[in-house]
Amino acid sequence: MTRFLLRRIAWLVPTLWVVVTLVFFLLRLAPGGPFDGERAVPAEALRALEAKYHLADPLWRQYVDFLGGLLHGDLGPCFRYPGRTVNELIRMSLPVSMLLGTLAMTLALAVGIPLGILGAMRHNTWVDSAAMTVSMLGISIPRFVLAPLLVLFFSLKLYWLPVARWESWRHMILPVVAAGLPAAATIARLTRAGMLDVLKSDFIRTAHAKGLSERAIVVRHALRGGLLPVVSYLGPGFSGMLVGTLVVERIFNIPGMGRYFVEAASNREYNLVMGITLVYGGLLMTLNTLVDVAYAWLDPRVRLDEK
Amino acid sequence: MSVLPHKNMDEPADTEAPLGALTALGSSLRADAWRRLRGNRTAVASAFLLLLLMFLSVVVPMASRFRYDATDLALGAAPPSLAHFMGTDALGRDLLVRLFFGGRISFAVGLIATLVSFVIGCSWGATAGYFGKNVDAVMMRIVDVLYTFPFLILVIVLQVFFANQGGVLHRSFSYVLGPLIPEAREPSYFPVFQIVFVFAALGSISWLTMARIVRGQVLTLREQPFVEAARSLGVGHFAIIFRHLLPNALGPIVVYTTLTVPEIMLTEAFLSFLGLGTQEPLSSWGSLAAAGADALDIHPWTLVFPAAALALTLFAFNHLGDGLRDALDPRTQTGHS
Amino acid sequence: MNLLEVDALSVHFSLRRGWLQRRVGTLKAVDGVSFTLAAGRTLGLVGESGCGKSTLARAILQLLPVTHGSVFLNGVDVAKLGGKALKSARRSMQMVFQDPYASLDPRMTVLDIVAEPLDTHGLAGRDVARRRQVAELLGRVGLPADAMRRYPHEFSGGQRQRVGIARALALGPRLVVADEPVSALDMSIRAQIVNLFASLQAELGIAYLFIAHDLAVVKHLAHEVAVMYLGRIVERGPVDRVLSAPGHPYTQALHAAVPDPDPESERKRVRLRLKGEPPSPLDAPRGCAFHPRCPHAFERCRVETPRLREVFAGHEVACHLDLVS
Amino acid sequence: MTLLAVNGLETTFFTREGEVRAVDGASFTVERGQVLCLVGESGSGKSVAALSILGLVPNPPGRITKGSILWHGEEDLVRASERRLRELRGNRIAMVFQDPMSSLNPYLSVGTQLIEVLELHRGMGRREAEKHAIRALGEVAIPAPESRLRQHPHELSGGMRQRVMIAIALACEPELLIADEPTTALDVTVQAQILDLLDDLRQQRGLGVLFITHDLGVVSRMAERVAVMYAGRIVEEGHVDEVLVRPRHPYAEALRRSTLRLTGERLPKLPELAGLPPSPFARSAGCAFEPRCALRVEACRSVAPEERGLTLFGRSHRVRCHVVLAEKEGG
Repeated sequence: MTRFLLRRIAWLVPTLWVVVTLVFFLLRLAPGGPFDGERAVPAEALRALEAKYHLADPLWRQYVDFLGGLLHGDLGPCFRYPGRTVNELIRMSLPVSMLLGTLAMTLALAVGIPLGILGAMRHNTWVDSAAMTVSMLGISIPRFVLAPLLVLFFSLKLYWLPVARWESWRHMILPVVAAGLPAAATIARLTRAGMLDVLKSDFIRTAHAKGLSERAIVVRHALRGGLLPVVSYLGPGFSGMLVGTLVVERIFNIPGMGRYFVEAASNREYNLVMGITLVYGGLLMTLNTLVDVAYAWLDPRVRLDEK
Repeated sequence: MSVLPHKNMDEPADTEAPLGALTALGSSLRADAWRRLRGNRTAVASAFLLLLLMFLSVVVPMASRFRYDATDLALGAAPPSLAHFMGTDALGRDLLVRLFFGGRISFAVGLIATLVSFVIGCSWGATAGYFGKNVDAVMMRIVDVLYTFPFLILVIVLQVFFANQGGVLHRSFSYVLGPLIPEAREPSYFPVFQIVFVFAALGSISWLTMARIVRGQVLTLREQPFVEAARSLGVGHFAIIFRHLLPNALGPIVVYTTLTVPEIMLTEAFLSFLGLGTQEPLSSWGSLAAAGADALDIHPWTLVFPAAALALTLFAFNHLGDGLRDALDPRTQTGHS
Repeated sequence: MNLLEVDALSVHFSLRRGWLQRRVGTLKAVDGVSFTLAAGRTLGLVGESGCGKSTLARAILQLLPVTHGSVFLNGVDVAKLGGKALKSARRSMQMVFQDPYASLDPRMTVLDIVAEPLDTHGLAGRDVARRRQVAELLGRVGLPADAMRRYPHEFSGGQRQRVGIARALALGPRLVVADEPVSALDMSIRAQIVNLFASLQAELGIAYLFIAHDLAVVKHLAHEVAVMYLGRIVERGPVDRVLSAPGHPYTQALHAAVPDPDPESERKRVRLRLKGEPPSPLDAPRGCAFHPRCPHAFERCRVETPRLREVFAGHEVACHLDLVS
Repeated sequence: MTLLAVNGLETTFFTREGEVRAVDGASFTVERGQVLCLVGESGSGKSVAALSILGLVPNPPGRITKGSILWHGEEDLVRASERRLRELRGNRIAMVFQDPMSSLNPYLSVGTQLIEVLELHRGMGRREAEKHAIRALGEVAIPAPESRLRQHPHELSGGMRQRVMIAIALACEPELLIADEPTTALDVTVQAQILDLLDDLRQQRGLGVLFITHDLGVVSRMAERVAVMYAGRIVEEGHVDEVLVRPRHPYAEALRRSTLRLTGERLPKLPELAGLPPSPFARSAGCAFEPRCALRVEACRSVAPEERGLTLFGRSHRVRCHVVLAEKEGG
């Protein structure tokens, strides 16, 4: 286990390096620069800006500088927000996004897993069809449609909850629901499929022959194996959640990282893009490692030290 | 009601059906799956709905007296009426035509990206799985790295850098399509090129899961005795992959392909929402719904129709995929009581 | 000249572990096995699961790489062949598999399954001729010609095994390696398949290497028996002799383990029970591999690996006990 | 004392292809301390009959459609509530299945799977159950039982897994054990060990055993009585010395003759049981064995033979055949 984690950490660095390098060069190969869009920037000032941010240096020089900064944990300055560093921006926005994402994923698991179990236990009954139709709808309605509908209903018609912003727990409800429900739908379907698969196995028949109640069989014998598909989903599901929070952050005007993501990329905020890429890649890889650990914990046949 | 395995009825080993009684049992696995699929009413309805929507997407923009990009600023946003069945948008454009024109792009985008992901994913996964060992390790490590790649950045970079107007790719696109579609050479056709290109590119990075699925299938099938039997007969690698492995892996591949289409369509909608997908004056279900979402409280119909079309399509594709999965799983119970 | 001569054949697998796939050990699945098989004869190869009998079969047919030793088929060492030469050598050696369900491609019709060897070696006729070839092969194994239009899942286990045998016969092999071809079948079907093997041998003069995990199956078909334990042959001889006077304690135990359907004689039988379970080749015991389970083991067994020695005309046993009876 | 009396059991599967009567009016009894072997080919309905006893037939598509299963001569398990059946399962009536790999839960340790029945049926606390579990593993001759508790099924060999299955089944000291081909997936040497173990345990505990197998050798090793099943019906039932030595039913006779034996003459051609088992979808009105029977007469095709009881050497014996019975009555 320790060896497995060490090995994974050892992998993290080169993988992130590859991703970061690719993004670095892709960004700089794209035509245009960070200050292109600005009207009325005199050539003189532009040159001064470029000199200030070392954008006129040869590419390899910029790359080396960037890697050097990275080693010190310094991602450099922002171009559009003078006086702010990328580090600061991430430090401010990341916790908000993480909170939103975590709450949404928690909601998704809390709703999706019971719904999926219910569907599997009442397989081929109206309960099953109803649960699955609801979750199919959840998958089929994009978040940017769901979120305005929620706002329209709960804020503008019923006046129960605030329309936007991220201040008190009441502000969090609608964004978390909008980000979490589609994921809940996916999780419900995965849980149901996984449970149905396990419930067909021979050892479930053994459990019945032992005299266990339906409930004990589901909880003690089927759930572990039935949840494996959900666990494998959590890795890629998390990146899906990032995209989801991005949409939700825009609609609800939440000061999270997602808000900067598109902006930074289309404005060629080189440093910010690199920072977000690093954070995103690092998070994803960490999460994938955790998923592997959870998988091995659930399924004793999986050994982490052997690939 | 019990949740026991339905073992006794499903395993052919237990029924030992003799030759004489076989006519009642259907003739092949494929025919069996086909029969099961047809028995699934939701899946059949989904398939019909999709065909209908595709048909309308082709026909409506041709038959309508409005053009998708014809504005009527005097009219502005009007609710559904006899003249405009689905109403008009803020620029007075007929929503019905824009909707079905958008259907063309949404379906095209979904199918193109899925096709690309299908081709790359199958060959990548089958190669890695069949040759195994170091080949497999290296190829799957690449997949792992790509999984951490922020695809949004890639899409933006592709749009800005590679899909620029008058660039090499755009010119070759117009050159190839020119003889077929005269408008392809016009500058107004550029957004079409852009969206097609972006989604071909998106397909080329969304094959990762397909590769994993195919590899997993091939890894299991490779160990099956019938593959060993083929080797003992002297059958070559190429024939083993194409005659034995891929046909047997077809079930999961087909299911996953069916489920990729709605996923890509959803991604297109998401990109449109961010302003990175389909560009005006073209429309897609995603871009229409995104525009409608902004005006939800004042012109609800501009959201309702495109969102319904999008949701219905995704719903149908997902149902069809599920139906295929059930039909192809030989363990699906056939009982009723 | 013998049809098949296996000389000091070994199949070793490297055990690799960890990220760098370091080699941590060697698994000796087959360890220095030698025997001969004359044309038209049957050698029964018996042993528990994991003893290496299936690996041996696959190594002979060049489905697994041979580590050491030679496999002479008609005087040609097939272990040294590759490419086209190996492919054409495959025409004279074919295999019948244990699992009649998994060894037929579920998506192919019986016609395509049985014709596949013909197609692969360019021996299939066109359309009608190909059908006629397949119909004839199906007839040989007792299946009606209209079976060719059907898919494997429509058949019972015994019928599928007949299809598998028809496929193996298609190229007119001189040697057929049958890997537990009746183990997965119902008891009442086994006799049919054993009879089919016997009659095919009588008609076509095929030699069989017939693998089984118990002695009862082998008894009816084999001329000679070889008993394998942990990668080595521990006893070999004419079938009547080995069954009536098994020399190795392991063979005696195998013999005692098969219950007799006649209750009276079953009650009278000596119950020789082995302690423990078949050991894993991963940690093979030193000395005689059988000593931890052997009721007669003594000091020498723990240190010295016994070699095969002749105890009777053509009957060899690898055991330190004084076996001359 | 009769533990279990199955009378005219009929279990039907309702499938899209039609109704399949997997068990078609089977009757048999299991006495305390006695082994009854149920023999038959794949698809003869023997496993379904066993599952029916514990109410474990998957529903849908299967259901018991007729007959009774009397437990201790009075309580009909066909009519018993699910709750009552759960009380009996694993407690008074235990079951062991064919494939120990798939029948044990791969996700749970051996200890958990063993302790759970003790907690459920014996109301034991964790500690006590653990102690009991160690003893139960020791009784099925598993070496170092303490350390096995923490192991998972995939870490054990096939024989060990089946021993664990048996330990679980016997943990609550049931009166009846149903063993469904418990040794078919094992090596012959391991099979011999497991059969010895079951035999010892039966003798020590006075256990009634319903043993399902397709191997007549195993029958002769284990059984006192044997019931031969064909196409869902018991065609012959009696003491092993009769059924295996002098079978009355042509099917039982053919089965016996076609079984490969290690002892006895080596024949140039083995006697075969020709033909194929009947389709589960097209059961004939007459005797199901008629198409394969060498002794068939006109009546066999149209009239299903009644079951007739005989007494042979003071032991009851039943046969379901027109020909044999006619012969007996005539002579």
